[in-house]
Amino acid sequence: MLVVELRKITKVYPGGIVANYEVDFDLRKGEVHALLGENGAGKTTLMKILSGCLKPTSGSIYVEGREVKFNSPLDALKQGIGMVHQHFTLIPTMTVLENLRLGLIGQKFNMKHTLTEIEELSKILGFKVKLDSPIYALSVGERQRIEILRLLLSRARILIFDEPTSMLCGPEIDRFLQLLKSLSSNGYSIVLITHKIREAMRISDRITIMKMGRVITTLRTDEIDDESRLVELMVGERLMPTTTKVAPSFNKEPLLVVKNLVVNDDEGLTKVKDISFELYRGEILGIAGVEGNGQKELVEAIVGLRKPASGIITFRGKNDNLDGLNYIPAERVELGVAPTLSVAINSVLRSFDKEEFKKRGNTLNFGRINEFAKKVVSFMNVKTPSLKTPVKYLSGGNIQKIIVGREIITSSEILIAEQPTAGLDAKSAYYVRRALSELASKGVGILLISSDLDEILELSDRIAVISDGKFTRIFEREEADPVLIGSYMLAAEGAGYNARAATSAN
Amino acid sequence: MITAEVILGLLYSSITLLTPLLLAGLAELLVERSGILNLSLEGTMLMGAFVAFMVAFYTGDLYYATLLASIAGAVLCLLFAILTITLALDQMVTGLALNLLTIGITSYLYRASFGWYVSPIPPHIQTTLQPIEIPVLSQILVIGKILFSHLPHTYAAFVLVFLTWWLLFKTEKGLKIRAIGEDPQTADYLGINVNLTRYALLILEGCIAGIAGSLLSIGYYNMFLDNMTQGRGYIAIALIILSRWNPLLLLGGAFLFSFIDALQLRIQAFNIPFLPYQFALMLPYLFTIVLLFVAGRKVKGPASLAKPFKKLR
Amino acid sequence: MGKDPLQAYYWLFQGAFSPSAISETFVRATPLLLISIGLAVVFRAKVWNIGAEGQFYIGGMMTAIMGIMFKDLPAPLAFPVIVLIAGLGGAIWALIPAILKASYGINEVITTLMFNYVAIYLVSYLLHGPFRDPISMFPETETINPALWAPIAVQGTRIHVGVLLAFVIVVPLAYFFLKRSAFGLKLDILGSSPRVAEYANINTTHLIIQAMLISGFLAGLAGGFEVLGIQHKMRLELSPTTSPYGYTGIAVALLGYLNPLLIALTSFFLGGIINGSMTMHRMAQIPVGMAGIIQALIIIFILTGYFVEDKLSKKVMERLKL
Amino acid sequence: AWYAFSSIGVAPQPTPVKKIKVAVIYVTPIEEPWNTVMHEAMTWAVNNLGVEYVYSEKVDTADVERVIREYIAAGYDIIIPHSWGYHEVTIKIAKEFPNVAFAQGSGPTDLEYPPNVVLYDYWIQDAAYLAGVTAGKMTKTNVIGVVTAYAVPDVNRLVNAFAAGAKSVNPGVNIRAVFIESWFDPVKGKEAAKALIEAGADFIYAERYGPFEAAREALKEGKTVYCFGNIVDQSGLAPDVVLASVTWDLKTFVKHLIEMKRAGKWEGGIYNWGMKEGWAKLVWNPELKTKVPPDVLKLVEDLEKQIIDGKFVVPIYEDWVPERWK
Ligand SMILES: Nc1ncnc2c1ncn2[C@@H]1O[C@H](COP(=O)(O)OP(=O)(O)OP(=O)(O)O)[C@@H](O)[C@H]1O
Ligand SMILES: Nc1ncnc2c1ncn2[C@@H]1O[C@H](COP(=O)(O)OP(=O)(O)OP(=O)(O)O)[C@@H](O)[C@H]1O
Ligand SMILES: [Mg+2]
Ligand SMILES: [Mg+2]
Repeated sequence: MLVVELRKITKVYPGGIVANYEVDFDLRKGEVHALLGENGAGKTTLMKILSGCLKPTSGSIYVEGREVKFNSPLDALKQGIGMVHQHFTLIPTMTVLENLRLGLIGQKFNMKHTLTEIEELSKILGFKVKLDSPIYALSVGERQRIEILRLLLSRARILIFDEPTSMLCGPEIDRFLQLLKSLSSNGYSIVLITHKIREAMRISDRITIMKMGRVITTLRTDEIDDESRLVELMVGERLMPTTTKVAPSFNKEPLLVVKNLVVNDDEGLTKVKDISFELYRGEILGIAGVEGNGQKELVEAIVGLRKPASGIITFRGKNDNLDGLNYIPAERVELGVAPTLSVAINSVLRSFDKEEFKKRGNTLNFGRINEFAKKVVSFMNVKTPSLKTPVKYLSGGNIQKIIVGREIITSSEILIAEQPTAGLDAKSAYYVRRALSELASKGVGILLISSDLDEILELSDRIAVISDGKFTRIFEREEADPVLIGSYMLAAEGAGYNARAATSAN
Repeated sequence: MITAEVILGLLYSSITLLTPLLLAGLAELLVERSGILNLSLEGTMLMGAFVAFMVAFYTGDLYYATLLASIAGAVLCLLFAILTITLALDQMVTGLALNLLTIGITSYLYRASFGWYVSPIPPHIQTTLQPIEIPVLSQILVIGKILFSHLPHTYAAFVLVFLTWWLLFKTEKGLKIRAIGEDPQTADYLGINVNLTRYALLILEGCIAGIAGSLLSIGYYNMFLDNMTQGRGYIAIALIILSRWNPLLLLGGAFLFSFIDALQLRIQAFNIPFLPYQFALMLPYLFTIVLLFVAGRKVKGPASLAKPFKKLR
Repeated sequence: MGKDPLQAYYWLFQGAFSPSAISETFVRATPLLLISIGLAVVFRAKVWNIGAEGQFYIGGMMTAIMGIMFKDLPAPLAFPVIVLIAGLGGAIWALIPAILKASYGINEVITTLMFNYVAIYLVSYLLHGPFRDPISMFPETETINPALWAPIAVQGTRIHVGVLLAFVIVVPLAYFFLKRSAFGLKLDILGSSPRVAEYANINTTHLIIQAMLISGFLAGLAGGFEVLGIQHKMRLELSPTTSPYGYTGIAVALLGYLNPLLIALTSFFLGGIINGSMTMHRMAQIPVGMAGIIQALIIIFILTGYFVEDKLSKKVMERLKL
Repeated sequence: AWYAFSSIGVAPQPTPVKKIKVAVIYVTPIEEPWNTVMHEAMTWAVNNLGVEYVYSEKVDTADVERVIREYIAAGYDIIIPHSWGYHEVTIKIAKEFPNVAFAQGSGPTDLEYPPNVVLYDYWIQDAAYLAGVTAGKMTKTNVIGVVTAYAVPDVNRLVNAFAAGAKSVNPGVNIRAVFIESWFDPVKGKEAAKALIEAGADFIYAERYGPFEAAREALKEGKTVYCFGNIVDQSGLAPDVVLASVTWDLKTFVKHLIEMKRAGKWEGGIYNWGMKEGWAKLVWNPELKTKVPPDVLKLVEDLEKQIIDGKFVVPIYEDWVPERWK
């Protein structure tokens, strides 16, 4: 039975970008329907239309056979349609309970009833909620669960997830996918936007592929026997099955030395608890771990965005010379780009002050800047109307490409790469991985922080597992094994959260 | 020399000076919590002062005057809402422009009505709003007079402090308002009508600020003079920042500011040896900065304050 | 009040842009221009300096003090020094809020606003006390030695070198500085987000302070030229009472989209409107309140114009691309 | 003059006498008493002397040059820049246009004014002195106050004369002045007066609006505080507390100016008129005059006579030095 049908949906954004063109899409009751496509293909746009966040320029929406018109997300919710956006719609300064309540707007509210319902639902979902803690104190995984809880509370039966797993790590992804399975078997119908083909194969009943605003095809998952055919459909070419990592050629020359590092977060909680390691020339050191175990603070301390509580960080023996340190941050819109500025400027965001982009009299050399930006755009195949376009008008994936491209092309000795491929389509992710290993072969030391264990296993020479602010173990490439790493990751799972909850309760 | 009576007068005077600031400040606080910065608060108060005076002058009815001041304030804020919400014009510029507009309109209409006025004495009303002595309570020694013998507006302002606090932090409406102020896009996704809420709050602000202004021309004094609000609207806005957008703290901030203001008048009146009087006049302003330095570091307002929100549809 | 409206508009235009009025429009526009360009610098970084009024007053006061102190120095030497000190006065007045903001995160809107009041009382004290004109006893400084006045640039008008400096040198310089220099870019990045600025290796503390100093400097300079070029002494009413330069400058800066060229245009236009609306009041004997109404309406019209233009261009683009 | 005939209705044909055109420039709105007095006199002149009168308000000192030039270009005969601070421009332009008549409202007396400039000022300290005598005599608390805006010379002249008057009859009296630094903030003025009342003042010279309402409130609580109005007779504003007003009347002066211009004999120079010329008066509030003890009334009347006869000269201080009245 079709619960939802989209017919000939066209969406033209103000400014003229045609994000969807005569798109047909349908969803069956109880199915998991994966939506795949390149960055900027129009997936998010289509789902925002279905959830009432955007109005289509033309086309119609049918819910259980009846045509509907949504003037607001609330209208869609009344039809049982709800969406978890990739950029969460939780208010960071408010508590979990307040955020949950915001999801119940327009419905009769009874505190006692809601509390019991929350308890029941969290049992089904298999996690405990701390109603009084503010959202900013939660990890990404926890936030996502709150979003889901809120959707279920508000009685949505059709759930849309926009790239839910891009920031989750292996075990968390497993748990999330299981949750989807059980929801769908309980009668929920689910749309899952993802760039991870393996994930789509594993969980979905059907797969729709979009490209340049149109639907290419919709397939039954069980009829697909070759994943690479999906990729081909999506990007129009076959990619090499794996990247070719050049044999490690490093000679144990430490570029970055971290000794007894202790770092606190904004609330004063100790998030990095005595970490020491060395990063050698030409190696990729992967850091695996559940998000929220101190990776963020560790990286921020290394790149100089946060003052460590104690410990020493040295670069090639010097204390504060950050020249030659490149950094791809996980928070891309929040930290990686100046959204209102152009693609060109964002391509030199961290290097415009260097000699090469200056003319006499300390003025900017826009010729050189544009040249460089062109390089970034063509290297990463960024889809942008022009170099002058403000980056906020690009799709999330394309923003990510600018950041990654910029940090890879700018010469450096050390690269800190946080979630470098999150949100990138398969082809782009492939290029980024290849570029990273090429960089390492040229002698750059790379610190790779990723929630994607496959990526870490594929690229790293050594793998450090971080849990509750400590390195629980550093594996050599040969001894690394996903299951083993997973167990080290979860060694202290919860400890971090509990500590956080304890102080936020104070 | 400094007797109990003097201290009593000081406190009483503080509460008097505080009332218009507090009323206007509370209304603006709600609006700012929803992410709108309305600098035309100053003009709204002035409009309230003007309309109240004109109505009182021609009808002699102070309650009618208060009502119309309130409506006039609401109309002005509605205009602000149309310009900044529907047309999404810059809030700061619109606010400043509307202030210029009200100074102009009030002075123009005043002249248009009284231009022929032959007596050298400016037009004035015979009776002003009278304090209400709360029976029994106002008889309590010392405190009674300070606390329980004021204009009804003062009591209303104090009640409003708690009402505002309760509304913001204890009700669903308040939750919505705060959500809008933090992130209107998210609020919109959650089905909150961002623009409608902001319109409603602005109109409410207009009503209250209009009354706050009317206090100046028909409560504390009996005439209207050009630009007689003298920057009180701006001060109220500064006090909101000082109080971290919290109504309870606003009460404290507004009281301290008014207290220092009342104090500096007394430093002059009592011939208390002090620096030249200009330094006494600076006190409330300097004090605000010091207070901010001590208590207000890294104060973050509603995240979307003064940012235009254009709904993408 | 029953006056011929056409007549009123005639005077509005006459007083603003007729050949005989245009020099006065330039004179009026100059302080607005200097102040709003300074504000554009900080506003680009989303640092809200509301304190230009106070900085303007302090600049004016410093000028008068220096004018009295240096009255016997040769003008070619003293004049540039005084102008510089006027700017520095404004900059110093901006420094405290700047440090409070940059180093302690204290909201600059309150501090700068409060500092306006403090500045004006301080000036009042100085004019009533140590720097009162010893002859007239009026709270204003003595008239500055005419040798030190800003030289008149266009004979028969009040256009002094400050006007030229503002329109011919400061505007292109500011344009260049904001749009072409690394500093201007840093401001834009900081304005985009303070965290992104940190990530872009920008020392935000220094940047905020520098921007505030520039902003204060230009406001102080405006005060200096108002004293040296127009008033020739410091007095309590350095800024027009109906449309104080420091506050009107905020509107001008924002109306000019923080772009020096547009700001020059806006200052000129608004300067004309301020003058013209007063002429209208005078010549058509319309109550002076109408002048304020006209100024406000013009500002709102300009704003709405942007809105309409925005909508129109979007519509057109949609058509073209579909 | 033809208007005399027209008033009795027998004017044959209005003689084509060119109407005298007067332009007055005010620095603040005409509601401010300093301006009101001139505006009132000019309105009176329009109705009684047949002149044409236009005015500008809120003209900042920096703009007055442009305004005067506009009026000259429009053919005005008499230009009255009615504010301190305008004098420099007046001198400059008067030199350029010797045929235009100027009357400059206040300015330093030691400057050289061109012959076509009349300099007049707010010389009403005589009346303020008499108010001070009254207060000094009648005060029971020995504290008297002043609520005022800014310490500027023409204001200081009044405040000091008031203080001198009080001290002359009561050396032990305390003088308290509160400056509110605003021309138009009656609410603050009222609070200032309340502070004075708390400090014990039972007589307040209300240089600004504000004290009357404070005094009325005190009256309700059984405290009698009398106020003196300023510039115009303000007893109508608060008949129960305004004892008298220190007034200024410009009608005779305006009439004199018009007549000079009509006669073609404009004589510049300093016009420091005072009580003698009838432009400064202490005007009692008839409803409260009875409260003044006869001996005080007598003393005041005697002094007034002496002043008019030139036998007594009220001291003039143009600066504000609180210690002077310790
Ligand atoms: N608000 C907007 N205004 C203008 N253009 C937009 C807007 N949102 C999206 N677009 C454009 O519409 C196109 C489709 O964007 P959309 O976000 O739907 O892509 P997507 O498939 O979700 O991509 P990604 O995988 O990168 O998230 C892109 O070219 C994007 O730049
Ligand atoms: N107000 C806006 N104006 C213009 N463009 C916008 C606006 N809001 C969002 N966008 C752009 O439109 C795109 C779609 O919006 P959205 O925030 O849903 O991205 P997304 O697809 O979820 O992001 P992501 O990767 O990170 O996939 C984003 O890439 C964003 O850059
Ligand atoms: Mg997307
Ligand atoms: Mg995406």
